[in-house]
Amino acid sequence: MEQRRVYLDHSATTPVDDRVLEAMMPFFKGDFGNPNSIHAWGRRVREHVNGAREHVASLLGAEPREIIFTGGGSEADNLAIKGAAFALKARGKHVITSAIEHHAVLDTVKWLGENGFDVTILPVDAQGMVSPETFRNSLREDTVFATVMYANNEVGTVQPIAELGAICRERGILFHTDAVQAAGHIPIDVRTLPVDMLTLSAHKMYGPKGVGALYLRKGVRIPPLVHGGGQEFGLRSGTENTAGIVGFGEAALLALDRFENGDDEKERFLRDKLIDGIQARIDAVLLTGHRTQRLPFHASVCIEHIEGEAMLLRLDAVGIGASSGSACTSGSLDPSHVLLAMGLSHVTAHGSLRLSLGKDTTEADIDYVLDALPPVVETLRAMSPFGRK
Amino acid sequence: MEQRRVYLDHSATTPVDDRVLEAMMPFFKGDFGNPNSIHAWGRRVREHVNGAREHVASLLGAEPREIIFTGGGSEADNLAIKGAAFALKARGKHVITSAIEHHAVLDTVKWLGENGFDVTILPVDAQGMVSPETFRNSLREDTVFATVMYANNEVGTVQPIAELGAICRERGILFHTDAVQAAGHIPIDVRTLPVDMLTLSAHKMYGPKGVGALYLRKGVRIPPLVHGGGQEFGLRSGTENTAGIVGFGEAALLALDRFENGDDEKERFLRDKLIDGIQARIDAVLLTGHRTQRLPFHASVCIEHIEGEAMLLRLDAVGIGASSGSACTSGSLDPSHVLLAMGLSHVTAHGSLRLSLGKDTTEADIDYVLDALPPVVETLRAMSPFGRK
Amino acid sequence: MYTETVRDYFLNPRNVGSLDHADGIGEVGNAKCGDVMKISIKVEDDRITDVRFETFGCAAAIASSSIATEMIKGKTLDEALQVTNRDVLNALGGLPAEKIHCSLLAEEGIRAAVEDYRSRMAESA
Amino acid sequence: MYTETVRDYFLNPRNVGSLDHADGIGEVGNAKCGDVMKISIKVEDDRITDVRFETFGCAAAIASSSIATEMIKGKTLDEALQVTNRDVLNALGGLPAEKIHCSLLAEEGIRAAVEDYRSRMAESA
Ligand SMILES: Cc1ncc(COP(=O)(O)O)c(C=O)c1O
Ligand SMILES: Cc1ncc(COP(=O)(O)O)c(C=O)c1O
Repeated sequence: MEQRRVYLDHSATTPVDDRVLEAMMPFFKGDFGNPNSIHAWGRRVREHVNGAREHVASLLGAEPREIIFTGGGSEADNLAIKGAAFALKARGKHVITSAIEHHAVLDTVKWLGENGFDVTILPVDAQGMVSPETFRNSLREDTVFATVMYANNEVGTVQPIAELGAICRERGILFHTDAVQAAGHIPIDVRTLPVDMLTLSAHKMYGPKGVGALYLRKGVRIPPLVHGGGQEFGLRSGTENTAGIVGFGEAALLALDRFENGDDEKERFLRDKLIDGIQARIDAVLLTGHRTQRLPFHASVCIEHIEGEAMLLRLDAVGIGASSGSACTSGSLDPSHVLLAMGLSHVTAHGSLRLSLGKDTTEADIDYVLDALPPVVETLRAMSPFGRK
Repeated sequence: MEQRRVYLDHSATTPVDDRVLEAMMPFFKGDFGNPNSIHAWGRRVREHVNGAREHVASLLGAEPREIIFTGGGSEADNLAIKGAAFALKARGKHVITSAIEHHAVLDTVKWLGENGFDVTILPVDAQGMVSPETFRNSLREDTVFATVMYANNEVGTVQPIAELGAICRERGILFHTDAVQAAGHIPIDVRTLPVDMLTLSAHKMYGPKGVGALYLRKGVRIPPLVHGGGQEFGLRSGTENTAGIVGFGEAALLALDRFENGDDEKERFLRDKLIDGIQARIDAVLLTGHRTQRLPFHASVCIEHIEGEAMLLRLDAVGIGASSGSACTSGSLDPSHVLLAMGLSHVTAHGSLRLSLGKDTTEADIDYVLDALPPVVETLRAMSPFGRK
Repeated sequence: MYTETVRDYFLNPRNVGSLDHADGIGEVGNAKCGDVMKISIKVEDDRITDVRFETFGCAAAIASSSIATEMIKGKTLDEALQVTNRDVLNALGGLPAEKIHCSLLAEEGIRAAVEDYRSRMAESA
Repeated sequence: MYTETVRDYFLNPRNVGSLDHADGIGEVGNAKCGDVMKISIKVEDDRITDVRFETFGCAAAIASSSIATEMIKGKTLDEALQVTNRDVLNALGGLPAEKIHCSLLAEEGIRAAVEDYRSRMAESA
């Protein structure tokens, strides 16, 4: 078997698309101006920042004025959550989130919990789904804010955001969703989706790292996280990351193109081939996350009797990049809070493996992984005291 | 007179140096991995992020562990100030800053003032200097934190940070300085400088926009501004802006080279030629900021009887990029708080002009500006009801 | 940020200066706020026959002042008083939101000059 | 993150497996925490003549286990008991801070196997 290099960790980060990089290049040297400057160097750049805002808005069906560029997805999550809490604390102190949020949401909500708020963390079912019924039952008189992610980074499950948002709207509760994994990968339209705030991150959709955005619905008022010069409509001060923002804009346009071309269907086909292939070739494998309500590029499993990091490093040795929610990959003692929240045992969760495809993943890549993975599993199971011999 | 393009707004932002951009390029596409990933794509990048941390540390004589990368200078200021306040609020509620801080500091401190803290905003003298004596006299039993900028962005004045820091150390007060304008332009060594925290921003020293850093002295503990995945020693969560960080590291090395070559002396010479030339050729001109205790690349004046924005746009029309603290450049009603704090009248302050040189500014550039500025001033004065005819 | 018309009237302002023996002079604005406009008019048979301006202010203030002088030259005083800041804005092809007040300055300047002329007439009558 | 030695012992682990008719077996660690090591030894004349391991765990755990088996093979039981996690760490050329505990697992595994052997001897005595 010829060695390939197959990167299947697009949930962690994506390469910058050629056309995105090309769009960014002028803004480092030639058009390096500060968009806040009124001379030619600044004015030229301001136009491109405005253009990028339109492009990112168009990805969501939003108005440009509703897009706040930030220094990444985590910062946008923090801005949304701390901003909402600060804006609404006089009205009530109860906030709701789910047990499977990314740490940028979960830890921020927990921080609210340490600072005067009452926090409800909703459970999920075995597929990692938040139930609208459970959500509704958790609402209180003093609930002011809720945040539930659009799609999970570890298990790929896509949540019923439209339903959750509708419940919030009915009850006058501000609703945020972390769409970092979903944006650019599944169509999102805020004209029909009842969310007040939505987080994006460029580097998860073939844009650069270090730039994100918060969609903030017109009329929703929150205070900034970063005070200062008043950039981004006063909501995110600091000289704009012009190259990054322009790159994000281009990435948004390219994502729209991919939707138009039906590229997500191709991705979904390869994802299914991968999931089905793994289940056919390896025994004692558990799909994690929902089988169909999942990100089109996302495959995740738990492989019994072996540990995730060991799998990753052996896959790495044959040129495959993947990730795991095993404790050993994070240096913590517990495996991923997401897998545990779905009711998996610690032992099973330690065997987690995430393979996230990209727009340039080929069928040959998938075939290669389907050939390479079984011997890795076999070798490790042979070393394991739990492996059946 | 042949038209040139002369950018003299390096205090607003600088172009990315060729070598910086070259250092950054691999991290968009080839080495695009997430440094937190354990596969080859991630590990390679982690090494370079570590290297960049060493480089930025070396610019300040700091340990790599003391450098926290952020999404810009404003964010680092917010992290330092809100972090300090949060960490120390149980010990005391009095914080001190100066009247001429950048908004990223001033507005953040004012925000503390609206949220349970007592704030003292120190006055400055006519040169924009904070007096150590006044500083000392403002200290109270419950003073826990002070922040005074290293060098001012509008008038270039360099503050007596060593003295202010020594006073703080004596009294057990946490001390932060915003060195965004100074870092990479005048040598700073935290091994001898008594500061606990210090802010930098890459794009003010020929690095990219959207990446900054907070120097946080070993042993000083503050909570994060952005919660989440725990990157940057738990102090700034979010996938690292790897290209930006690597570029920042390279920019730090290049700044060290420039110190070694004595490039700041060349800059100082041109700056003085510019200041002296303006004063010789135009009457009713006032130098703003200290004549000698000022940034080597920074010239700023107020030109009586005319308004700053009008000057900027006429300079722009002849190819010169400059800035002004005039109210009309910011869309606000008052001219720069810095100029007013220095005791300038509103009318004089409206005529402010900042010319900030760069490492590639030539003597021919300065000559061009010295030729181009007087007719601009003359034309505008001829239109002004205050101009002497 | 500025239209081509604004740039043109700012870089090549028409009717700059002050008239010797003006029949009416209006001075409006506040130096503290960054803009002052002084406008002087010559009036014959209730009609503005000549006009000049001097402005301390930003590009928008200068362009507004200049275009306003053109708009009232040759008009009767009553017609001149009909010129509003909207008209000035339209003539300039618009101004950024934070600069709209500059067009108001021009409207006020015209009004002040006409009033000055009329009060002088009243006095001398 | 891992040294070349760690990578080598992880990718080409020595002494994998379990001994039929082992004289002593140690099983340490906790599957819940993500690492379990099982080590079996053959003992002749108070000396470890053969040793095998099975490990459920990360690369560091597997490499630590494997190198530890090499370090005790041929040693007397008392000598084997002298092997500490420091020795394992040194032999591996170090481990990342958060993986140090894996070397401790190896030390504990050896101790458990030797103790198992000795308690069997005591019983049969
Ligand atoms: C003194 C000072 N502090 C802070 C900042 C903010 O830095 P950034 O624009 O990178 O957020 C700037 C520049 O804008 C500055 O000049
Ligand atoms: C679901 C989710 N939310 C938030 C983030 C944080 O985004 P960033 O790394 O851009 O800060 C990530 C990725 O790291 C994510 O997968």
